[in-house]
Amino acid sequence: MIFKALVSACVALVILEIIFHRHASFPWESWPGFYALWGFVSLFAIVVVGKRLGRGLKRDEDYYDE
Amino acid sequence: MIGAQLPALQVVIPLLAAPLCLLLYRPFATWLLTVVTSAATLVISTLLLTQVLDSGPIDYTFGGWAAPFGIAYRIDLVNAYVLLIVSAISTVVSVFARLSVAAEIEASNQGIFYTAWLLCLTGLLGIAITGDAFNLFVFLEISSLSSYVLIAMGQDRRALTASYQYLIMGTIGATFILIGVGLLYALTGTLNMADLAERLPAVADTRTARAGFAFLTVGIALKIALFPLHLWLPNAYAYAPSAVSAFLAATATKVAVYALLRFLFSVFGESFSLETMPLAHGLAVLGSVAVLFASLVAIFQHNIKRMLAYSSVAQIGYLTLGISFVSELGLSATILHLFNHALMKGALFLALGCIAWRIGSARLGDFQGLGYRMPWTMGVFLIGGLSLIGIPTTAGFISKWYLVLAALEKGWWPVLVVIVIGSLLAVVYIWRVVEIAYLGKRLEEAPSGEAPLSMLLPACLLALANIYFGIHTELSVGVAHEAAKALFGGL
Amino acid sequence: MSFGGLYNYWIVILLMMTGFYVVIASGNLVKKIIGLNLFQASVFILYISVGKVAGGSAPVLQDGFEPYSNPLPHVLILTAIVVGVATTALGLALVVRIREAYDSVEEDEIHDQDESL
Amino acid sequence: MMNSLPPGIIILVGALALPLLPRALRAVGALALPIISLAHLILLSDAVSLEVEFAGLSLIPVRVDRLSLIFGYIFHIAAILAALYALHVRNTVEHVTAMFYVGSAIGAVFAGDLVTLFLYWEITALSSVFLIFASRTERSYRAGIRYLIIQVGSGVLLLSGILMHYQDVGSLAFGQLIGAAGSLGDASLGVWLIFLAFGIKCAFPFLHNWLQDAYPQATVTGAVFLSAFTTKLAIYALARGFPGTDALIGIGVVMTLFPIFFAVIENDLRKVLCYSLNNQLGFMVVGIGIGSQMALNGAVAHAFVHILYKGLLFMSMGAVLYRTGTIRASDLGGLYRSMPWTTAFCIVGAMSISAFPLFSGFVAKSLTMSAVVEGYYVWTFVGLLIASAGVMEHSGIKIPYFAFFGQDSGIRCKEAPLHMCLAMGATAVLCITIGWLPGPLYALLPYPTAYEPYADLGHSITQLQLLLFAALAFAVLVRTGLYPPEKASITLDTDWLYRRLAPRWAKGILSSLERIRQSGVNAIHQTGRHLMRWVLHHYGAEGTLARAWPTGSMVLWVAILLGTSLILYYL
Repeated sequence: MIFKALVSACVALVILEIIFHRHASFPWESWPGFYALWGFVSLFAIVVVGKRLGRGLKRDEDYYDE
Repeated sequence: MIGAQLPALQVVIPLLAAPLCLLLYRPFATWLLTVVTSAATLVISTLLLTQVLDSGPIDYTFGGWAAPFGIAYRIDLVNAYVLLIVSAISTVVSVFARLSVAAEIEASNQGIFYTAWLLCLTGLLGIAITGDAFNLFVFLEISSLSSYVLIAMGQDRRALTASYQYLIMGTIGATFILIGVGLLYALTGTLNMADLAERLPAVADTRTARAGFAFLTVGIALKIALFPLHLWLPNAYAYAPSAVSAFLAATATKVAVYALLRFLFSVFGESFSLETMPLAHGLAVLGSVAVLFASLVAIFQHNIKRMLAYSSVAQIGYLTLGISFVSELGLSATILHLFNHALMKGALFLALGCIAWRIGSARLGDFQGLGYRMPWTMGVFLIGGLSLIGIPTTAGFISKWYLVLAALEKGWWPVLVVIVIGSLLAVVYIWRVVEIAYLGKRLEEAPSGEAPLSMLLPACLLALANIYFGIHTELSVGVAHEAAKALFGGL
Repeated sequence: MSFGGLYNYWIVILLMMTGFYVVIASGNLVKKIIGLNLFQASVFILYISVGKVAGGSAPVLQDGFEPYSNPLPHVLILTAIVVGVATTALGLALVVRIREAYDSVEEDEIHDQDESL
Repeated sequence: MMNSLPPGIIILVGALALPLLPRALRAVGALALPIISLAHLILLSDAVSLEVEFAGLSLIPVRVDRLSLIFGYIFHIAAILAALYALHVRNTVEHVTAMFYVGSAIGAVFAGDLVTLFLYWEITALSSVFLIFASRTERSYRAGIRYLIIQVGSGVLLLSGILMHYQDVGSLAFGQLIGAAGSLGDASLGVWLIFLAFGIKCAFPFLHNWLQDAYPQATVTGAVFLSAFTTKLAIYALARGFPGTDALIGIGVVMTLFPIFFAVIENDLRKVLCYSLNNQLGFMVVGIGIGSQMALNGAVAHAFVHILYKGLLFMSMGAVLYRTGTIRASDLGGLYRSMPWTTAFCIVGAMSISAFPLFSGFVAKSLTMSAVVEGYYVWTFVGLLIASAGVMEHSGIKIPYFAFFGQDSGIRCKEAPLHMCLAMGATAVLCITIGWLPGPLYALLPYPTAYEPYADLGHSITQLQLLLFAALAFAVLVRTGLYPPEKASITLDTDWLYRRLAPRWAKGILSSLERIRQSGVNAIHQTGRHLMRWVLHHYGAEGTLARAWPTGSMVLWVAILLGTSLILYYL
């Protein structure tokens, strides 16, 4: 349910963007759906990179207490 | 009328009180006499200081013999300042002493104890007040001999060996001074310091003068426990009775530093002693090593009294660093630190005295939870410790600040680094105590409760003084500045 | 003045070094005090030598007695001798107490006893 | 008379008097102090300054201008809220040190000269550590010591820098320290040291780890206090001394980026907040680095709102810790049933920090972003955009999701105590109010601004897109099981260097030094013995001097020193 609400909110926002144009300072900002894509991809990337990082840096909780 | 005789009274009163003390013999009476006498010397030294501040140096001759022939006292700002330190500390600590001494020394010996105390006071005041080089030696020996007695009265048997070692070292130091004075006399035919200062420049470039200078500096360095001649000091302070540790730590080395200043600046003149002779660099190196080495050693001590004793050696390093800058600023830092260090070490040793009275130990391990068992005493210790570290709004900060300024003025970065590291090391060794006392386990069965008021109040008084002189610097800094100027101007 | 003419100063130095050496090298507390005494004695001689004027008489103010030796160093050294005696007495008293406490007057033995605590 | 009182002093002096109150009233007293002090600050006229001569230096213990005032206000507000939140605490030391910490931080932002700044700087360090110690665990104690060493170290650097700077320019006034060109390369060593000291407190990359190390070990209430003052004091100091320093832009961007990766995998939710704090500081540092009026406004506004919503987040996580006794993401989940109010407040904080339109984060961050755009810093802009998604990830979603939603941990507890709810509620109201009506905040900023965050509707929409699509990505990751599961673990950071590597090296170095020393001593003993046997052969005694008799060796030193000085003097 929540997921569906989220998806529909996202769709609504993309439509809204077409109506209310953002004042673009950088060229890419006027690409339709740029921010939507950016948000999605960034978070995806962050989690994936973080996960990789975790493999190298995770230790047991009392690592320093030994 | 009596005003004109103040310089003589300053020394004569405690000197006469000492045999009287021996006659009275009963602990309470002798203690009272000591307190009253100390207070009297405090009043006199205060009067002298105001008189000097008002109308310049005071000259006093004994028996009507004019200066170069008779013994003359000459009081300028520097000695007046030192006299004030000595008499004030003696007063405060002697008030503290009654119960502390009663707990640590047999009743039959207490009369002797206070006699020795008064003699020591006499000697220290005498060194500070006299204007005669040989007279200085005599007073030095009076104070030394009585302090050997005082130290030997410590409870631990190691007090005896400590006192013995101090005796050997102190005698050698004093004899060196004697040789130095003798050589100067052979050269100039006078013992009066002012006279010496006048006649020395003409003959300064002789081997005799240099040898005299060497003996004097090494002899005095021994008395001030300058690294590496400090070896007698830790044991002496650690095993002496609590009150004696406080008294000597706050005064004895200070007076010796005063003597050094007097000879370096007034008698030989700074251009000879610090520029012609390579003493300034020597003092800078030894002072730096003292600060680093002694602070480091202090960190590893288990006996807090010994730790403070090593910290004293480090503080002496700061004092000599101030001298080594050969600048008015550095010199005022040294003189200021004389005063401030007396305050902080006095407070710290008195706090330890209170603790020793209650728990009978100065070992770090016995300090568990002491912050809650004796909150006021540990508060005093904490303030003293903060001052020792040089935390702002304490007296210690002010003198360190001037020392740092002097180092900057001279552009001696390494020395600056030494001072900062010294402070950090002080943080560590004070922290060890604080950690155990406040964060350690609370021992339920351990003795707790404050020391009696007669011990606690003097300690608190000194702690407050640490804060007072950290904020109101007019008296301490003002006089130190003027005194430094006076020393630089010659006698 | 020739080298030998200053023999009194050489004696002073010799005595001083002897005393010093004894203090350093001897482990016996009493011997150390004796060494200290020697060391001090050398200084007494130094002072007395300084005051002595060759061919001078006792310092009596009378015609025909010029030059006279300087009396001041001699007086000074009297004080120093008194101090020295006091030091020796105190030192020996301490040694007595140390012997009572440690049952020894050898410094290394005392040191060992304290170390073993 | 009232006017001559330095701001903060009421709290400092009052803190000392707190123990005199009855035990039950001390917490109330701690709450009253910042309120009284705030009233006093409001009554202060606009541009007061106090100059005194102390120990031959001309000092300015109080300097009130727009930059210091806004920090003064927010510090007071934060203190009031945190004290309200801490009303249940019965540990007097905690109250006293917290107030000391608050008072000195406030004093520091009004310090007009570097010496006064240093004084307060050190007091904040020394007092705040007790908020960590107050947890009374072995871990908190150790973390506190590490924290203390680093903080005091920063103070020492600062003092050395101040002294050198004073030597260079002969003035102790605390104004802009960096040259007009904003280049650190031209700065003197003293300025560098000051910059470094500020940088440590501001948790610059590689200097940051004390933050994540120590704050999570603080008490429930202590962390709320800590989150507000130390780092923001550093932001203030940077804004005052180093506006427009180019290097800060790069430093800031790195600061916004690296913590987000750590935050993803961190299990301790308060530590996640610390990484998030670090990342937020980056935005402010970028603003200071750009140095235009708008950018500085942005940095300051960001600091202002950040104190509120980060405080709110720490409060909500504190409430969770207080009620459940744990703050590990792996142990938590589903708490919205038990703690609905806390959940709601936490979400307000999360939406504020993620900069949802109509929440306080948006109105501040937009200022900084506009300044970036204005200066046309392309890569900075890109970096900050990634970071924005990162903020959404760790603070916007992860914190509320793992604590209150996600997999039900089965923990059922009571709602947070009333005073905590009140503190959180008041903070949440502030966050929303500022989001709706940014005018009053903008009016307080150091420079006048005509910025209107909601003028461009498209801006709000794209911001929502960014955030909601990020949320969508999160949902997808969780649904597909790609999101890393929370496990009981810790993450290595630069603290590994001094907690693991350095001790290991030190041990190695010490043991080899000991070996060298041993062999050296042996060699000296050997040669010494040979020499002595040779010298003292005639005496038949062996090595009189080699035996270390205490008195003998002392006297030997005397002889050596005398000989040396004689030789030196004769030269």
